[in-house]
Amino acid sequence: MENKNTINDDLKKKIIEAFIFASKKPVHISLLQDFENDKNNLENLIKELQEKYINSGIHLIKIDQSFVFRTSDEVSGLLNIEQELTKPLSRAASEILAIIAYHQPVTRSQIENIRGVTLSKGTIDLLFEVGWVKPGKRLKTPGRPLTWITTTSFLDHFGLSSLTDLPGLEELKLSGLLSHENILFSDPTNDEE
Amino acid sequence: MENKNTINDDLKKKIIEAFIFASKKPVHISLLQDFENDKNNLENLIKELQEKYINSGIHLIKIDQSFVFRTSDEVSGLLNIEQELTKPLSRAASEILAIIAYHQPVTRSQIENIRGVTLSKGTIDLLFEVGWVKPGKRLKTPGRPLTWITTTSFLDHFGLSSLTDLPGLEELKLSGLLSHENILFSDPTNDEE
Amino acid sequence: MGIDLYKPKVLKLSLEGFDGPIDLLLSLVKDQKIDITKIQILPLAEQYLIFLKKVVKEDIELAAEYLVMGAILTYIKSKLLLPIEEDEIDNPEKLSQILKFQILKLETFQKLAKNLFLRRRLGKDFFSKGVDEIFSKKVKFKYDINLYDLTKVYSNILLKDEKEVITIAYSNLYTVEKAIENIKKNLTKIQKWKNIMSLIPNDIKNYLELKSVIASYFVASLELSKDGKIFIKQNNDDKNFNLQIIKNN
Repeated sequence: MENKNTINDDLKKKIIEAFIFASKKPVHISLLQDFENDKNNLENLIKELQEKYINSGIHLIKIDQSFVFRTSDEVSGLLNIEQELTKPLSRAASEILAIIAYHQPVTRSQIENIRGVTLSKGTIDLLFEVGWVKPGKRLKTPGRPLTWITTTSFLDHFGLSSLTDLPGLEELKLSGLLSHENILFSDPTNDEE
Repeated sequence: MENKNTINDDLKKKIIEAFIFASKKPVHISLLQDFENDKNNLENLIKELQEKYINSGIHLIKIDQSFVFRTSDEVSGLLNIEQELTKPLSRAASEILAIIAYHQPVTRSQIENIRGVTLSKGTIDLLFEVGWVKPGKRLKTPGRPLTWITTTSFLDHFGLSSLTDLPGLEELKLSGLLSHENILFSDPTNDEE
Repeated sequence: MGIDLYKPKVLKLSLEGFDGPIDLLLSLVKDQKIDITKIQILPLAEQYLIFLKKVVKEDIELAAEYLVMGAILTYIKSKLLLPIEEDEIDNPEKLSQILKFQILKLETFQKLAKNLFLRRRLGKDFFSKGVDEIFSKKVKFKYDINLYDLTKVYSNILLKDEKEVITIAYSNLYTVEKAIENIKKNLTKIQKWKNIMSLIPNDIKNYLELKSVIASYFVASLELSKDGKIFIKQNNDDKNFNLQIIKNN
């Protein structure tokens, strides 16, 4: 910070606030000295910031020598509703979801044929639990196997207004997703894109 | 929220504040309706929250129908931090992004017509992967071609609160340059409206 | 054949910097520093065609789009130079208007793209919260998969499924065998020393093919002379590699 002496306390406070907000980890006080090297004043500014947040849903709390914003206890108790956390979907589950999306209605054994591996138990169950797939009609073939189809919540999650909005095969090809780049020699007279 | 009617506005505001604050990504207003189902009051509470942060290092900003905290312009330049930024886009990719942004919904071949050149494979794909564009509705013309539109994350990344904030959009509309007519390379077999 | 093989490649032009014919036209306009709304089509067409001619000599991998534009501009040029006929279907004025419109449109989008990336950007000029925070003990996992991932996964399944096919693209090269055959066929006609270039077919379509023809004829002539069918001589005084052959009687 070149001109930190010309920066007034009010601005310093804002900088410290934004810095703690944007940090991935609790911010050690030594890092904040970059913005205010007078330690007493720095502690004052932080105290003022903490006071500013006293009546908020979030608090600026001190852990050891570091500072971090946390949901206030008052609110986190009430927010103890289900919180959604994201975690990646396993590869197998994504593949099965994609196959159901593109091939629906599709039976378990059809999915196995496409993937060339047996489905482990629970993978479709997981997708069902998440609410992205549901059982469709049974096929009128021997054994009357159950088919799987996608749900409205599947469309919602992927921001699709209807199933026809899924990119089609041609479009996958054009977008470059679906291509083997295996051409050994290309004919220069050929105007391939 | 079971007892939301017994919770006063002050507490609701704190809950909403904490909920939005906890998320790195914009929170859609529909998620906040869990805490206040009266939409007018919800909007009021959010407005009050926004005002609360006006003189802070962080601002509560609205992007389309979503809300998120971001460091304020006043201090952002003074923080000396760099978060992960996507790789720089090629000239072609950034042009295509601009075309999608200003022309949306727009089909692949409309983009090709504007640029007078075939899109190389993978260019839209790249923008899709970064999360700045996504497929929109299909056109109701023969072939039902897929259109492309921009995402909330596109608006967020470029500090836009809505598509109407795109600089020069009005002038562009008035100039007639957004017309898909009068295209030299237009191919009668493709998806012109 | 209008292609001069022996000319050293002094002029190196490339279309790499250009993103299609309209982009090329646009930069020709910009080079002239003229107001983009006052483009004169005729001089612009001439410049484009000159440029294209130079590039075609150097770069045979020229994309079709550039040639199509070349054809359109040639058409406009010829029409503009002739008196305008009544009831012209493809009115050259109309075509030029459309062309100008497209150049202007591309320029506009290039500017918009540039301005877009000059804006304040998240992660560089302003920042998000450093981390997502967990405040609840009851956590419902939301699976993080977007449409891109889904289509990517699906494409991979399809690709895995497809038998890996290696395509060897058709190449239009001239074989030595064919050259030998052709020279033999012509041998009865050869009474005195003949330049090898005069024997090559005259329907060669492009530079690459021409190069392969010459190479094959050269090898073929060595082959034939080894077999005692022909004599070869090279005139040293000639700067050009002037190979001559005569029938061995």
